[in-house]
Amino acid sequence: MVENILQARSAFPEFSLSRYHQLTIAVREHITMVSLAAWDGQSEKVQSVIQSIYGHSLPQRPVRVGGMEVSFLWFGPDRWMAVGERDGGRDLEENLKRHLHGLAAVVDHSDGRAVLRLSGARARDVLAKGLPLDLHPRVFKANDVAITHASHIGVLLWQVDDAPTYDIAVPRSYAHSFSDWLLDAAEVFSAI
Amino acid sequence: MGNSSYRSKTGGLIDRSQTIHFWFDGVRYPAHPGDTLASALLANGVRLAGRSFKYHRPRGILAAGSEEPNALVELRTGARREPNTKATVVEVFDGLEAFSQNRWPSLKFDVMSINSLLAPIFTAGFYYKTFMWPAALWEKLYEPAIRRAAGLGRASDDPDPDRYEKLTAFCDVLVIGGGPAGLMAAVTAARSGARVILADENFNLGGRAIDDASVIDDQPAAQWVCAIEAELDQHSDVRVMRRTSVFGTFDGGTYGALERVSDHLPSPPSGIPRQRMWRIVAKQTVLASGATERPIVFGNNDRTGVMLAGAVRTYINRYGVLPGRRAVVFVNNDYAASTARDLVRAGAAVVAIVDSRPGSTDAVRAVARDVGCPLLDGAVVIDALGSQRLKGAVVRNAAGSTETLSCDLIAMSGGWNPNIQLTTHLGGKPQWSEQLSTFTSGVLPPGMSVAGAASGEFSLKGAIVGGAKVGQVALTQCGYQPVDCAIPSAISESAAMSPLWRVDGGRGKAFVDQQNDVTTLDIELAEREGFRAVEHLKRYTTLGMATDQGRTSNVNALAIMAELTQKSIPQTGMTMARPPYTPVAIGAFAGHHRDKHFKPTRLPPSYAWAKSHGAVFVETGLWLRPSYFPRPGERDWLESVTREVKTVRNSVGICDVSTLGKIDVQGPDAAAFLDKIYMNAMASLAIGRCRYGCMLREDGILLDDGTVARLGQHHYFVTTTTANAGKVFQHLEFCRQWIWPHFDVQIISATEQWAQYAVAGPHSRALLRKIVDQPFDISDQEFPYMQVGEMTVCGGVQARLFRLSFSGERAYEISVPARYGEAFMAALLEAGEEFDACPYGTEALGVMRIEKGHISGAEINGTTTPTDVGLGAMMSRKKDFIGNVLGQRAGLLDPDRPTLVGFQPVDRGQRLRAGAHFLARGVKEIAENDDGYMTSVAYSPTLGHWIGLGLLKRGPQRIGEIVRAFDPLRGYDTLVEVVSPVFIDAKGERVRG
Amino acid sequence: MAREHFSIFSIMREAWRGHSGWTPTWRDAAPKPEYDVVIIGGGGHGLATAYYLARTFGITNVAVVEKGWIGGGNVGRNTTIVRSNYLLPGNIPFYELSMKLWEGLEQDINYNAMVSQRGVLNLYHSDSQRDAYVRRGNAMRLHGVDAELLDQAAVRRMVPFLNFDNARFPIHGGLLQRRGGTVRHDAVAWGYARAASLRGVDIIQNCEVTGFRRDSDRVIGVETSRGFIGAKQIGMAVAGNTSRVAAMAGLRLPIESHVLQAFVSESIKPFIDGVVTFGAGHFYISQSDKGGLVFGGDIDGYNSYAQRGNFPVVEDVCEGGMALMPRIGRIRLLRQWGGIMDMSMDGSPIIDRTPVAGLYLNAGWCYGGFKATPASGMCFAHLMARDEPHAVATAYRLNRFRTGHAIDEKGMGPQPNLH
Amino acid sequence: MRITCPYCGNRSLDEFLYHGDAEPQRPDATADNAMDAFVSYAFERTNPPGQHHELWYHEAGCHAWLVVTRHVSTHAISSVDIARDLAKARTPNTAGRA
Ligand SMILES: Cc1cc2nc3c(=O)[nH]c(=O)nc-3n(C[C@H](O)[C@H](O)[C@H](O)COP(=O)(O)OP(=O)(O)OC[C@H]3O[C@@H](n4cnc5c(N)ncnc54)[C@H](O)[C@@H]3O)c2cc1C
Ligand SMILES: NC(=O)c1ccc[n+]([C@@H]2O[C@H](COP(=O)([O-])OP(=O)(O)OC[C@H]3O[C@@H](n4cnc5c(N)ncnc54)[C@H](O)[C@@H]3O)[C@@H](O)[C@H]2O)c1
Ligand SMILES: Cc1cc2nc3c(=O)[nH]c(=O)nc-3n(C[C@H](O)[C@H](O)[C@H](O)COP(=O)(O)O)c2cc1C
Ligand SMILES: [Zn+2]
Repeated sequence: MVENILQARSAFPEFSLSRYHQLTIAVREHITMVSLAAWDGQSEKVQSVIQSIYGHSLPQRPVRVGGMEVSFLWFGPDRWMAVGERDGGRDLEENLKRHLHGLAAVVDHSDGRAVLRLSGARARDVLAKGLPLDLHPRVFKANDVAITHASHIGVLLWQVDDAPTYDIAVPRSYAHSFSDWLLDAAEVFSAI
Repeated sequence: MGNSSYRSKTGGLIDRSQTIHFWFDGVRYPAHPGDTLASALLANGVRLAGRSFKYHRPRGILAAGSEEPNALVELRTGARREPNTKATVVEVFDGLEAFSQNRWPSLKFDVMSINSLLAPIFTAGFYYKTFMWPAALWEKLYEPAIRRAAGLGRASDDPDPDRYEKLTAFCDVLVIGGGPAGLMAAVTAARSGARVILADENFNLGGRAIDDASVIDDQPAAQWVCAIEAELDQHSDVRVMRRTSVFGTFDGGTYGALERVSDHLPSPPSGIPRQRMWRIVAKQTVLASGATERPIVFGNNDRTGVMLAGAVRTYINRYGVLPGRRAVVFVNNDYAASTARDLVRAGAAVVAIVDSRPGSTDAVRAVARDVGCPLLDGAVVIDALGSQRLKGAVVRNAAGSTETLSCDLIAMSGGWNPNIQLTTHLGGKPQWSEQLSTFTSGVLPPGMSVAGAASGEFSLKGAIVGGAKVGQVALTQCGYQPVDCAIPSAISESAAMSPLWRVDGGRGKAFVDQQNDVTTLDIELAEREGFRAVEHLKRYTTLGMATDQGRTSNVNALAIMAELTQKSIPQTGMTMARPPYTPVAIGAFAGHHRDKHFKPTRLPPSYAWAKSHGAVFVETGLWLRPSYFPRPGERDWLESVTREVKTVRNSVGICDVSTLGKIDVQGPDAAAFLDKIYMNAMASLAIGRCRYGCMLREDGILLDDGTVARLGQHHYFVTTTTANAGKVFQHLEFCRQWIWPHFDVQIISATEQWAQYAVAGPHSRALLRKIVDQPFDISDQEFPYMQVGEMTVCGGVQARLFRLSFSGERAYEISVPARYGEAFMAALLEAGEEFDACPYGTEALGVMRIEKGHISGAEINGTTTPTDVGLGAMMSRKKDFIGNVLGQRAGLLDPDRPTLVGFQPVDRGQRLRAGAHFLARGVKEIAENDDGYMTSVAYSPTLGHWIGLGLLKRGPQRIGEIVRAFDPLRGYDTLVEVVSPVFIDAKGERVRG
Repeated sequence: MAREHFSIFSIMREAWRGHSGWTPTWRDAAPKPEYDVVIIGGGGHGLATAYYLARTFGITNVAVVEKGWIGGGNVGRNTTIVRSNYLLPGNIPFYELSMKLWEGLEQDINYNAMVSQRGVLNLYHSDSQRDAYVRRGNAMRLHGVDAELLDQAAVRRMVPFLNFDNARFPIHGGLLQRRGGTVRHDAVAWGYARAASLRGVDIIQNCEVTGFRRDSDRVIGVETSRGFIGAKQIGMAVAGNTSRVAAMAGLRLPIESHVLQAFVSESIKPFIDGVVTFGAGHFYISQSDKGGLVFGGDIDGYNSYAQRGNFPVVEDVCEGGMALMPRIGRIRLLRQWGGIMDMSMDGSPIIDRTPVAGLYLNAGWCYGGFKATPASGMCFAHLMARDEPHAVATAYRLNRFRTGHAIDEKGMGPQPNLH
Repeated sequence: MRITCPYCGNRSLDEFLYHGDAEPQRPDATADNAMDAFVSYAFERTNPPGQHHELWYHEAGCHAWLVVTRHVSTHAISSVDIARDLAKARTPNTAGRA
């Protein structure tokens, strides 16, 4: 790949990592996201393609499957979001496009969404200030996915582990407002 | 400093080890932590707390909780001033400042109390009958006078400085109320492992068990409560919320609750909100909200020193305060008679127990005997004496003779009303209970059950047993296994009662609604005038409409009305309760969403670049877009915009158009699908080509316009206007999922993915050639007008290039992944340096589209058809599409409809303004002659004068005619010439080549 | 029966004798077997119609039948705003007639409905919003209606405590109609009832219409919870219940029922003089003569016959309120309620005959029908008395959706929850 | 009010957008009475006070259109179906490709 001359800009230029008591908020800069939308009646074929390449069976309900490298989030009926951890990530999109040609719409979203990671015992307390979701550990567990909104901003959220750690993706143009709200909500934990 | 004079030596949950101070009307008083403002005032012998709404009667403290109608104060000062705050729920902190309200010049001496003398005139509804003559005086004289007298406290003059938070919580069982019933329900549910939220509006749990200093499990209630609280704290899935009022029941098991986080502090600590608004979603709810005591209505029953008996007990037992030294206890029930015991125990004298029931009861007799006071059975208090301070009670005994008992406190009780407001918010009607002579809950909201006094189970034992039982039902409903638990012991006290609503024969006014000064006479008047339905009674007299919502007055009032109309109480009915149960600060409902945070702000990819280059921004929907880029020396926006337009027309300019909605449409049926959506053909679009398209609503009106690019056989990429991006996406999903479910097509929003820039002007290609990587060829032959292609730029950045023109110049739109958007903007301008390229904003964009006669939001305004805006010919006749059939209705085809044309001032020096209406020359300026209106205007730098677009009746036939652009609102009347809406390059040659 | 002329003198006279001489404001009548006209619905519109039938057209053998208590519907639960600042020619003359009738109402009906013309100010926040208001203001002026355009400075002078300096959507100015204002809602129902009753109209409460009786194509009366009542002509003015009642006559209408909430705060010393509407949020506010802030916002947005709203709209409205007036943060909301509105497909009303002979329709008032009360009564009475539409109500035809003559002020199309 | 999206689960009202009555079906534009049918489709509503089948869009969630059966006088929801599934069952597959 040719080295390009354009500098990528973070969706969250203001901060990269904020540490609070029992809570950290970090920017997930290098995430690749590709949306898959199966065409009618092709859902099973899409499934088997993904199974054969990545070894994961695409979820039929709001959960995440896969590992650190590539995972697939349920993203609506017959829709998924492939999430890659590598920088650049064009190859994820290209791979999927190549393999799913004629089966699904594959659209790059890596730049459309800005991702934050919340981790620590206080994460649920902070999220309760905007997210109208029940994140109780008995109800929402590691690898569960939800599409909802917080503070008037659409979010895609998935739980990474039981720390708990959550990744939250918001539309890029809202990133600034979202972090405004989140940092405001978390402020109370800074002193403690 | 020692105890104040009305502070008892012992007792109460106050912290006597600390003395703090507060201010009331400028006077400094001592108090203890744990006091409310009301208890602290009483402890200091302050009885007069406020003035009533209409008559400005001196008022004291009637109650001890959130039902208080009288003791309303302004709390704090400056931006934190908080009017109409109930002294009975304010926790005292050191330095607290409170002021009486609705009085002038002082609380003790209030000029407006002459209203009291005018009371015979100020009856219910008096203003409906007067102030009508002469008509003109209403706004000038009468109403200003009424408004001067209106209102209680004063709002702060400044923005609320405090922070509010809004949260959502989920639970299995929500328990509302932390009295004995609620505590038992909560602990029972908690032991089974259920997720429990227990909310109590008070700062201490325990409810009336604390107020009454009851004994539970052979220990003082306070101790028992502590033990339960400690147990609840052990459960990780239990949240105990003190100072939290559950104020509303909403559909779907949703409850609104307000937590007063910092109101008991001088100001909220940093980062901490003043209050939290909770949306609680509960599977099951136990309402254990207790009951509110009913006053008895008698003459001058509003005197300071007339207090609810339960409140008297609360002040004694919770706060260690004596509300009076010589008390008359006036009751119609057994429970309240115990007040006499507490009074005596605390060191007061009980002058007499006056029991309205002939013969009274054993229970009351026992109390009288124990405290050693006379018991007057079959007797009533008919009048209270004294003006600003209670001096005595006039008692009429069973035989009908009266005597005056000297006293400084009348502790009265007319029985108890269960707090069932939250059961009725979803429409459930209260049921009258003959047995209890009060209303209990009727049909309950789904998932709710009621326990304790709220259910009409008034005994302590009953509350405990009922709470445990209801808790068990709730946890079982949620799928948990009940755990056996022992029921604490408690003594069952008697709740015997026989109704007494009002006492007649008093000389003074008898108040039913104390805050709104509604008397028995007002109710009688309402009855006489036909306002007999309870809701009419309420509206006519304002009874129950004050800040306490009639908690202490509604039942008495309707009982009196029932008596007057000789109907039963259930026939008379109960007024509707509404949220909130207790008033809630508006700021709390807003939370974070105020000031700049009212709505999120969307920033386009080049935002930071534009900001650092001096852009002036404009709100377009949620977006903040550069509207122009002023340069040093430019005098005003017009000069900057003019320069930007000229640069585009003569060289090249760059504009961030990323805010346009972008939708990826893919699938075997993508073409057929878009043919249904757009009024013009899209299936015939060749791969690699773009087309302008319009979509309609089903009623034939324009919905949106934009471009459609075909990237592959099964792959289209469409754009929408910025304003309609969300709406169009929703519309496409609707059509795909609901109207034509068999279309095999997927739509995916790509708005956020791409930073998209218009590169417009004669030098656009030359500029882009420096940006586009080898070997992509963007020559006119390879990349003609309306071409689209994928390529890389700047050494490998993926890009899409569209040869589209909104400006009418040779132009392109180019997109790169959003993260490169900012750098790409800089790269484009750097590449454009040799052409003197400039960035341009929405203003220049607007000018150029008007010069070209392109329609935009002002023309696609929800009432125009394609024909109206000159696009009728684009509509396909060969296919069905949304809007096709209804678009053929006669009214939409009427040739008289205003139709898009251009305008220029006859005197080219004149300015045009949008919103002006068109009139033919020489006709009268009346609506009949209204020929349409100007939709958009701009100063055209290209033509050197103002131009406009507008909708004019039969416009295209009137080209060349001179009409008036009439703008009386702003005082302009301009002669304009009707011209083609395309002002420059009518043939469209500049976009090609 | 009230015969007494209301005035300060009558009050003083009554005060003298302990107010013992007052009589019912309107007669609580029992149904007679037959009337010339039966109006269904004892709301503002039904009562006004009966009044004008009697006063203007001399038709007094009229009954108003109300299923509950009069004024218990939307007339008794609205935010009391009156104005005639409409945009479209189909609407302006009608609402202006209503304004004129308001202006003379109290003397006309001898009841003080507290018509209070303290102005209605619609704020704008962008050039395009301003242009839309200019177009509207000019349309009003062409119809002889008062309208003024205020710039930011003028708005600041008038309502200095709005959020001018830290707003998400800065205030650029406003469109002001000084003659707009508020009217005491309940008094409108009671005043019309009294005036109609004095002219012989029967006001029948607790009488629910449960069906229509027909003779071939024509309605000849209504079945009610209090028995059959015959009528030569029947007028429906049942607002939120329109579809329900019309269905009894076999009609399917361009109407949906939606809930709109309203809010009142605790009573505080007046500081908001007129009505302010916040163009960038869903919020409008005024302060009552008692001191309560009366405010509202958007409809809840789904079909409903339950007179109550849901939580998200409460939040939405209060967010708008705080964004506009940050000083109201510590003022407390006292009460929140809902009303069921007859939302039409273009947001404008219908006053017309129905396909059923003898049955007339007055509906489609959305959240704006309170201000229309007098004109609606006048025009509906005119339609029934003369069997032709009143000159200012000619556009309010039932078949306008078929002919393509929708009167769509907001340009939202047939999507009632967006009007 | 809360709606249980068959995909996303039980969610608050404010995640959804309302469209209205789900009974009217878009008529055949080529039929003889197309204009009448479209007028009725676009403008006339039964608007009953009881059970109502209505279209909601899970806007802040999965973007599915749903058909919710709700009692409009009590707001009680008795069922939530996926609009596309109902629509497919309702109409034979003629609209799509041959
Ligand atoms: C919250 C809210 C705020 C509003 N704010 C404003 C505003 O600021 N300005 C404005 O202009 N408009 C406003 N409106 C709209 C306005 O209130 C209504 O459009 C108007 O009141 C409707 O006319 P009405 O008074 O005749 O209706 P209603 O008062 O509703 O009268 C209809 C009557 O018909 C009765 N009825 C129904 N069915 C039957 C039956 N089968 N038999 C017998 N009787 C029956 C009902 O009980 C009711 O009393 C608002 C509405 C609401 C709900
Ligand atoms: N014997 C009688 O006649 C009689 C009559 C009335 C009360 N009582 C006594 O009342 C008690 C009944 O116990 P209980 O638990 O049913 O009631 P309670 O009054 O002891 O407790 C109710 C609690 O609910 C809280 N509350 C009320 N509404 C609320 C809301 N909306 N949000 C949050 N908190 C709210 C109150 O602050 C209070 O602490 C017993 O002690 C009983 O002896 C007896
Ligand atoms: C303009 C206006 C002012 C109101 N002011 C008050 C008020 O000061 N106190 C109050 O309790 N209710 C007030 N209300 C609300 C009524 O109590 C009542 O809630 C409303 O009329 C709807 O009736 P409902 O709640 O009985 O259904 C007001 C209503 C309106 C329309
Ligand atoms: Zn969903």
